[in-house]
Amino acid sequence: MTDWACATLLFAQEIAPREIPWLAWFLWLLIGFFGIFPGVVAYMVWAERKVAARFQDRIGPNRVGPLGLLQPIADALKLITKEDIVPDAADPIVHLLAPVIILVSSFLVLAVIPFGVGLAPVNLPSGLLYLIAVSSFSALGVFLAGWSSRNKYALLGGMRAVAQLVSYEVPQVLSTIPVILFTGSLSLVSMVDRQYEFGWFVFSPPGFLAFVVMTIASIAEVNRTPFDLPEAESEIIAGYHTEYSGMRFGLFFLAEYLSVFAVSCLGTVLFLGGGLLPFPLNRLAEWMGTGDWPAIVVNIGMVSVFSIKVLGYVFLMFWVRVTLPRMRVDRMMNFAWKYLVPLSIGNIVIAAVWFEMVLRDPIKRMAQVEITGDEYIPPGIGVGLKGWIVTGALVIALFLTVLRVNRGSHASKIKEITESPIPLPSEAPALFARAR
Amino acid sequence: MIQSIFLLFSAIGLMAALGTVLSRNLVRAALWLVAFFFIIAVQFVLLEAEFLAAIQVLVYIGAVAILLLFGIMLTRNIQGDETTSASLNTKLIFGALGLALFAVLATAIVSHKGTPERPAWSKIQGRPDDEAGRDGVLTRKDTINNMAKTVGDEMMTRFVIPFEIAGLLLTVALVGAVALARQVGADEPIDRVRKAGFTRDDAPANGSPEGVAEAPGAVASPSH
Amino acid sequence: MHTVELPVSGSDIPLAWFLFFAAASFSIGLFGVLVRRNAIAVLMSIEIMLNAANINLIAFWRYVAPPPGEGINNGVMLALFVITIAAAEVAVGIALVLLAYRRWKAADVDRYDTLAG
Amino acid sequence: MVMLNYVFICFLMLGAVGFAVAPLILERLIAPRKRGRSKGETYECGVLTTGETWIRFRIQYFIYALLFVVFDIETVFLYPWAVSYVGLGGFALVEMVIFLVVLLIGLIYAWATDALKWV
Repeated sequence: MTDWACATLLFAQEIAPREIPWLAWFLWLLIGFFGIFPGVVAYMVWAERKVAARFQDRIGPNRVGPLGLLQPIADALKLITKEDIVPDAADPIVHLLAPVIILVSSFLVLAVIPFGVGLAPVNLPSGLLYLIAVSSFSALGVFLAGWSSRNKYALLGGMRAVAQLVSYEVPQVLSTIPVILFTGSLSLVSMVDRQYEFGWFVFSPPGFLAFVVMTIASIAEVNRTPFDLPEAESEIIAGYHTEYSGMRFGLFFLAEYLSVFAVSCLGTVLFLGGGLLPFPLNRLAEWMGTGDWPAIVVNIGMVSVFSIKVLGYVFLMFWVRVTLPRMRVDRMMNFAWKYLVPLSIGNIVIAAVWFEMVLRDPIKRMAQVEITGDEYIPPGIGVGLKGWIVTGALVIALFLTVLRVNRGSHASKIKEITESPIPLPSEAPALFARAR
Repeated sequence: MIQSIFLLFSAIGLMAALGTVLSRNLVRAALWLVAFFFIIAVQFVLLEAEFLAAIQVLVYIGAVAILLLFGIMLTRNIQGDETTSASLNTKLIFGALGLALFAVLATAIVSHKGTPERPAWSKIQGRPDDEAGRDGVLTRKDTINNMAKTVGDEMMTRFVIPFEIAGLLLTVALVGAVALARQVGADEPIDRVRKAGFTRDDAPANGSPEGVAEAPGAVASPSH
Repeated sequence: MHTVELPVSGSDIPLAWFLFFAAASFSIGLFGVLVRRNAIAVLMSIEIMLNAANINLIAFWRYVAPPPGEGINNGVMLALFVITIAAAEVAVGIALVLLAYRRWKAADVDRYDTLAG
Repeated sequence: MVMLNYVFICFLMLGAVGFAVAPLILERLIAPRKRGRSKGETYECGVLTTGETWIRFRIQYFIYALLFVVFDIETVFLYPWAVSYVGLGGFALVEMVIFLVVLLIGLIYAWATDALKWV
């Protein structure tokens, strides 16, 4: 049975123990799923407008309801009462299909996130792979949106967006591999479990590098500033959703914020320990010897910790958005392929080194403890320190190498351009002919 | 219950395959193909190979479909309507051929005779659960419950050579495809370049910027 | 984590059904290869055929016990490599189509007839 | 059992489709619908559209997609390797480093030949 179903069933049985068919449970859970997340997202939009306004010394939404709190509802009403214009030239079926695909993809991503103990909607054995797989649907949807509008700008924006999405998906995926390596499983639930034992993964040099790469790649994956080139309004109107209006545009909007939420959850689960407190604190209950707390109490705590982390992550994205200008398209692609991909590939090897130096021994001993029942002795601080020094040096060396290679190739390009002879006027017609 | 689910999804899958094959618009065909890939992933789930299902979605829908769509956009038949399509007669002949192939395969499936220890295919209903493999370590149940781990173990032990060769193949494919694609860099057809009086060697390496759509201003590319 | 087992299993789909599905898709793919003129459409049809083959591999892996002493996961591994090679094939195939397209100004396989006698 | 998870995901998918389609239907019912000739035209900053819309694209897009496919398949090999690394140890690391180096050669080739350059 799914984790979520299980947990809710247990909670419910504490309140009203009776037999309920699983189909009815599923429907009930779906109501939860489609009630909570869109609500969260709606208020994320409100929060973004407020935060951006504060950064720019404005007040932000303040008319609809107290503090503008009803603004999302007003926005939704506005979008729904707008006329839905489909251009005559568009391919009607695909034009409708594209936003639906994107929205479905961003909902499905949320299905494997463990929000608390037993609070992952589903706990798949290959959860992370599933997550990556469904999130790659959105590239398809973006392309179809651009193609079906039969508008040059939309098509151009769609192509650009797909090129960007696929380029940044590579470092995003590669930077999850250290986490899998540390966990030995693809299930997001066991990733959180492993972080309960060994502390957050971000607190290790390869983990930290992976976290940084992942965050940057995630911002690009959800098309936010400084990587919002697909919808660069100064160049290509609004990119792939130029020809979308009314609620169809609203679906794109909803999907975008939903995926912002989803990647924040993913980053939190993979590197920031999900709903766990930092390392010494998460064992507090155990050390105080208060025994097992009821699941409901643990979950309230975990979900609130999780929410705080996700809010922090989302706030980081808002901050980046109001601070940085949009990148140039060639630099953006270079950044993905020439900086992030080499960094994350090198990081995989460094993660293996960290695993060998620090994690292998405790994992083996813990497995033995489970069999023999002896007392588990945590490894000495020296092992961790040695690992920190070695892998930290490796990470810095990798970073400098990548930087240097890029700088070097850049410098040689500049030299080549500045030292190449300027064509004489007599060559100009030939050059022109060549250009034609 | 599970049987009707299977029949439903199979029907959708066959419809999608037919759509891929028959639709004149290439992008529509690619969309049908995506649906077909998805149905294959569903079949993998029904066969309890969920790792492969995720791989299927990741590689085929996430990557191969995108590559195919880009390929369509890079060739001129973008409106999708094929310039030439087979006549009805050829279609009928090849359709009959396809049906004949199916008939042969179906007969083979139905008439497969088993041996005492290995039953005939048409008789097999249940799935074996717990026999161990060569080393006696990995049982089928292990594989089903954690296929990623099994695949990793197998890949690092029995399938090391194919694994490295696959890496080599990928690199070769990458290098080859990049080389081929870069050769097309000059946007003009080769004939035209030759006629203009210079060979490929002194043609500009990155191709002429004209006729290449990047800035919207240059969008209406001169048609050759 | 709680895990409650519910008796939902796929064990009552006969093997032959999967084989029939694979055979039907394979035939459709072959029909596509023969009937389509556009090179990219031909590539798509080839993908259909490869996927049909994969279904067969996994179905046999799941339903048929291997001879004693043989690896039980050969089907899965083979399917994985088929996926890999199919993707590589599409990459190179489309690059070739692009090159041919620039050469003959058409993506139709029937136009690539320079070598025809 | 794994299957029930997927049944739930199937429900989720249907639910998401419903969630997307329901507001569209609602909009159909309550939003104004006035079609005009110029309203249905393609929007390009108010200028009438000219030429073919489905333009041909630069090869650059294809090269990125190509690299992506190759690295995506690399994922297929890296994920299982990372999962089973716990039980494998040094030999597996060497294997994977060889694999990564081989793939890096492809990336370096693309880099060196300026295939990664966005012109």
